[in-house]
Amino acid sequence: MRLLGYFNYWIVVVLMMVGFYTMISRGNLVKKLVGLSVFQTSVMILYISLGKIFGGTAPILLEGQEHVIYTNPIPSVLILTAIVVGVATLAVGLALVVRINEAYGTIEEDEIHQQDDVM
Amino acid sequence: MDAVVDITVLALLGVTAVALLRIRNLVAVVMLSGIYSLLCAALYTMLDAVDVAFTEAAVGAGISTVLMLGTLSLVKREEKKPAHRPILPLFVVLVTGGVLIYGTSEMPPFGQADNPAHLHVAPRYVEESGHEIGMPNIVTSVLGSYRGYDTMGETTVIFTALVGVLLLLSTGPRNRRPWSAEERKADHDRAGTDPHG
Amino acid sequence: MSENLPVLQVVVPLLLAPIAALVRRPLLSWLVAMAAAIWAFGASLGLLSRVLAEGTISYHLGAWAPPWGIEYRVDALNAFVLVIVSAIAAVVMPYAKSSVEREVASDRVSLFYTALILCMTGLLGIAITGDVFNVFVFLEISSLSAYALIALGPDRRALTSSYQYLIMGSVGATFIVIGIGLMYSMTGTLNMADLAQRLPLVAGTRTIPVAFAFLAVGISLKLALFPLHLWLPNAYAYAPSAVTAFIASTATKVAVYLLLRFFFTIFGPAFSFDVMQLDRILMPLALVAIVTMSISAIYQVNVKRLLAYSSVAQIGYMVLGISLVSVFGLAAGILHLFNHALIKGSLFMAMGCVMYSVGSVRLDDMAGLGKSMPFTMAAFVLGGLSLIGVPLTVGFISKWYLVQAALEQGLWPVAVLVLMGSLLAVVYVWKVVEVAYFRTPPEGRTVGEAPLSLLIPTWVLVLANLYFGIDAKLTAGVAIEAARMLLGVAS
Amino acid sequence: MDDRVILRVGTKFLIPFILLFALYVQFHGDYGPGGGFQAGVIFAAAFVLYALVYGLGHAKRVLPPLFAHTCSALGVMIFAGTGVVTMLKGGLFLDYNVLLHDPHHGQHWGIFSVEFGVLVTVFGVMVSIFYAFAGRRRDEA
Repeated sequence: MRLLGYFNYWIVVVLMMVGFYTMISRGNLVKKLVGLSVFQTSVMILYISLGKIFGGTAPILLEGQEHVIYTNPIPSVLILTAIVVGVATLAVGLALVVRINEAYGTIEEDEIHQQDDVM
Repeated sequence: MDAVVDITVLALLGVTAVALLRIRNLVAVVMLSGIYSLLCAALYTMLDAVDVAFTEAAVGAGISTVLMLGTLSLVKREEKKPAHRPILPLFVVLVTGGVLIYGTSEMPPFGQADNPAHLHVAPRYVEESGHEIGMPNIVTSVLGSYRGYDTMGETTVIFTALVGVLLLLSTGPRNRRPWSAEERKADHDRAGTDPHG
Repeated sequence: MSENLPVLQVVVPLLLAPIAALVRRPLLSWLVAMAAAIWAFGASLGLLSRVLAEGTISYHLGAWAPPWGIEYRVDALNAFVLVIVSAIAAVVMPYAKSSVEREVASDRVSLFYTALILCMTGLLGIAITGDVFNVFVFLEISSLSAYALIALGPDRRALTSSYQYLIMGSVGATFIVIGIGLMYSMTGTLNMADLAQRLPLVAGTRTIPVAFAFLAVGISLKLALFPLHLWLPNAYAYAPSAVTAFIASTATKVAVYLLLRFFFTIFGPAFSFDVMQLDRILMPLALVAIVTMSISAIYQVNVKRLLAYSSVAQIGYMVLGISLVSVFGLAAGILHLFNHALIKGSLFMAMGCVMYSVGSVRLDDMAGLGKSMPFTMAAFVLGGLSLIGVPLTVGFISKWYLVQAALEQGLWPVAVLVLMGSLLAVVYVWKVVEVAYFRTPPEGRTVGEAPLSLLIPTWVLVLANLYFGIDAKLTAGVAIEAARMLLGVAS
Repeated sequence: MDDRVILRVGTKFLIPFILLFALYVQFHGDYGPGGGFQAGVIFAAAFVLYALVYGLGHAKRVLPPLFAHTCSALGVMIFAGTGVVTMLKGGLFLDYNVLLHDPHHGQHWGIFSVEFGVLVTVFGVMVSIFYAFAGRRRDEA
């Protein structure tokens, strides 16, 4: 069980890094944003994993029952906020992509640089 | 049983993430990112974070996908083939990932009830929110009251996102060309119209 | 009501932002923005005087005692940062009116002010809070509004630089979130004061140093510490003038504040510098930044870009002061937060005047401006002298403290490099001065002086450069008090 | 458009249920998962569906962009305004206990009020952002 516990964290780290790599290695502006959202989502999995308690139940109080183990509510609360922040960033990023496409006719980073260098 | 499902979902997440990286058709990429969010929502449910699962499904799989598809309807849908193997990003990612794995290797093990995170602030919410707030859903109590100020910040963040999007997209396209003093002046003189209009 | 002053500092502008959007008239939105800036300035002065008189203020949001609820905690350091941010806002807002009319489409002006208020609100929120996750939330408010504001620049490159900033800024924010999560996993708390007490107990694990590293990288991205500064030059160069003036003087300053808060208050100097030896990384990076970025500045042909590179170098000075980990060094860093905000604020505002009248800030287009725009260029010259660090300006005060702090530890090569940075600053400021005063303008060009609505705010900052350069008692006093508090030295 | 009768009728049939579900999510947030944010997203989804099926023009007539913009600003003001009310009643910011005589009721109404603010903002923002993206034409590029 102990190994499984760490296995969970490691997979999450790998997921985070795939997202991060997509973000910094690709030149397509939409793909970068997809990478960012995978990166952020994976960080959220890490948080939620922190809150889990084996044998626990969702943090909704059950009436009349004592000695119930509830999963930690704090990571959930933080991640609810983080999800909203993530989609907010994504919306602004995509709006920028639309405008860049209108101004340059492309969303590939190298082609944009070429156009700016010519001038 | 839980462990099997957990590993399966994590494995599927891994496959999706790698597919996301490799596929160059952006519509497929966007769909995959929607699937990624749905898988995450499933994982959150298993980790007892039902509120988060609900939100992730609505936002990650719903809103984000709609926004990305909306963008793709305006731009080219095929990613260019990467010109060269990016060495630096690979290095950065390997170092970052290595450091993180090093860091998590002494983290409190997954799912144990006596982890420090479960012993300090959270117990108060679990034990007291029932009579301090009087609502069964602890997440709602914390979100609305104990950490209500964060939620106000969150509401402001989405409002800010709207302001940003409207600033960028509200009127017709402008500054197609690099801007120069003469052009700008000419624009400005033209019947006093706005230089960007 | 006065007990609520800490929260009103942030909430009043936060409430005025949607109002500025709702009124939908450029003039009314501007008035609302003015009200927000002036309120924030007044409130921050009130907080600073109260902190200096009564000591640290703690405000419990929702009346929940920390660490269960979110706490606002104001001490000498962040009260000073609040004053910096809101003072710059109070000078930039009146300046923005004419500048924005010229540079931003009229149907966007109303939302422009909304975003500017939100950006200020976010920065104030970061500075005042005592909760690490709350930092992240307000960081995103300020960042998202900054991305949008930068993208409004008249050149299309504003869009790409904003995108680049968004990507790097989001990586920085995500790194900060990872760091916060790791700290939370080991301590169970998010309150800064509580973290400071609990972290030493678990500092021996591998997790805490990793959390430390992620926070360090994340914050360095936000503060554009060399070599993570790549987003900054373009973002400053292509943003609308008023936006550059505001963001250049506040955003990186607040990031420096975060660095101080995390590594001194939360982790504690013993862990950050004895165990993690952060100073051994920060000092070389700061010195490299000072030298290489000053040299890069010399080669720029766009003056806003030149000043942006100079900003990266100046961030080097602040970080250098911090990396000395002494009362004098820290005080120099904190003092330079304030002083550099004045310096860059006045220089970028002078460039905004040039933009207004000439429509360009390229070096070639500035020939002969010394004659045709005498007040603007005089402001630039005085700001430039302050940037170099000539006596009787604030720049001198910062460098004086910094050199003293370096010599105090026997680090004379560091002192030499600081002075070399000043020499390089002479070169790039002279480049602009030479073109403006000694090159003849192209024939037939008529350029008028900028209107008073731009010149007065610019000169207010220029005069502040001189005033606080002559009488540094107030600023240096606060900076030394803050430095003592951070190091835990009794005053 | 005629070949999409099923879609159009189906949508008309679905939308009331979506709106109802959104209200359920909003009010049931105290007991189960859900709350203002999720409800706002679902509310917005109903209008997005309407716009997708009946066209943007129709949708904008039912729900003018200006109304959506106003909503998004009002929600923030409702949230922060709740805090201002608690301060006027002599408490600290967002201290719901002072709202009513009984702290329980105060907390209840306080949370209800801020969740309503969240709902209004999220609804307004999501619809407005959708309009902003959907209103952009490819040929403008």
